[in-house]
Amino acid sequence: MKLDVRLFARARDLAGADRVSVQLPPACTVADLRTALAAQHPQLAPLAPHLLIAIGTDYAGPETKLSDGDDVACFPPVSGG
Amino acid sequence: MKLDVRLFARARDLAGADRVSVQLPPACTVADLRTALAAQHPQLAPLAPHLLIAIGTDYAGPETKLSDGDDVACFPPVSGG
Amino acid sequence: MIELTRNPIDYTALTESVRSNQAGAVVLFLGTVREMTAGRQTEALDYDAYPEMALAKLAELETEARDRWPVTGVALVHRLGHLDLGEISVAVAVSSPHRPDAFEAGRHLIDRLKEIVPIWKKENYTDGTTEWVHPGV
Amino acid sequence: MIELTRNPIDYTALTESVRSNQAGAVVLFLGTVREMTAGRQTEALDYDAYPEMALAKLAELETEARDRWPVTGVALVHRLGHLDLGEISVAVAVSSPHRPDAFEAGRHLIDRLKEIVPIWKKENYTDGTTEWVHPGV
Repeated sequence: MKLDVRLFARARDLAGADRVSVQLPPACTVADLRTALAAQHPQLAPLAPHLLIAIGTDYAGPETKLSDGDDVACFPPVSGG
Repeated sequence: MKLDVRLFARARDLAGADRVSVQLPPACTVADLRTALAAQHPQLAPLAPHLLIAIGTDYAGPETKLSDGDDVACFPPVSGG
Repeated sequence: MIELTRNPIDYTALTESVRSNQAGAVVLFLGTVREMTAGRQTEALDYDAYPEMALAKLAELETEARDRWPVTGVALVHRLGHLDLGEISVAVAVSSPHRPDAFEAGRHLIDRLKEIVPIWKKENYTDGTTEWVHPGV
Repeated sequence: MIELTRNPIDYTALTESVRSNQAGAVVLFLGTVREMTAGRQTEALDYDAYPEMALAKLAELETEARDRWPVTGVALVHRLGHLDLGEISVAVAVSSPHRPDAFEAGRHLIDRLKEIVPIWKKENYTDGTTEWVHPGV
């Protein structure tokens, strides 16, 4: 499946876009997405181990399953306040 | 010596005045003042063990010496805020 | 800014007085007249003070806070007189470079104010009775 | 009140929104743009957010605070966009019957906001460089 991933902050700057597409096998997990992101968008590789991944408005752990059409976002550690 | 003692809050209400005079032996202490206050102004007796005593703008402990002309105030526990 | 006032407390002015480019954190505490206390209904409070000593103690509290925390600005104002429900009786504003210090200093200032500053409140209950509040008596 | 805004934060309106006759204590926290951080001089900050998720997380924080403390009112506002020195980036206002709860809830809300709400700041240093702040990276 193909997922559209929204990017923010330095991840967006590194990718030069506010979303990127990632090609994934079916029944994959957030951990797979992290690996695929770094492989398919090498500009993101330096941030990859630090990236937080959200599905909808919730943080997702590495074993969370991804489905086609999921609203996925990916961003470095937050610094609001 | 004779000291004029300022009263506040319930102490003032009990005494019916915002200051009272207390007759004291020379070279006496704050502890003596507390005893003399209750003896010479019996309306204050119920509060006597709780009264805080200040000389000028500082709290005074029981052994603090009193001098003629000291600016003495006497009041129950505070409840500002 | 250290003040006793018989007028409503302008906490916005107070907060502005402690803001600074050197501070990343501002904590404001407001004490307000609460309706229910220990099951009794308050209609109003009257605050009285020994003003000269209260001002001296408030100034001591500012010094104490500045000795303990890297505080940029401090403002302490207490209102006196008759206060209706919901009105502000006390305001403490403090700023510091980082937020833990602002929270700790703000909390310390109001805790100490309630312990040592010679100000007293008299409850006016809705049942018509009045009562000075003297903790421990 | 939960809000993201590109306009200056009206912290007085925010504070008024949490005041209540049931609350004896109000704590307001303001985060402001500080000039010096770790020896470097800031000229301005840019704040960006993932808005839908940030609003959802702010609402979760309000629920979390209400579950843990007897909170009367809660308001959380974060500003986005370009902020100059001294401007307010975030405001947290909380009221409760008694002051320890207001202080603890206020401190918890800003601590958690900084941990979980998807908002990021970019430093604009006076030397002309800019840098996203991403703790731990």
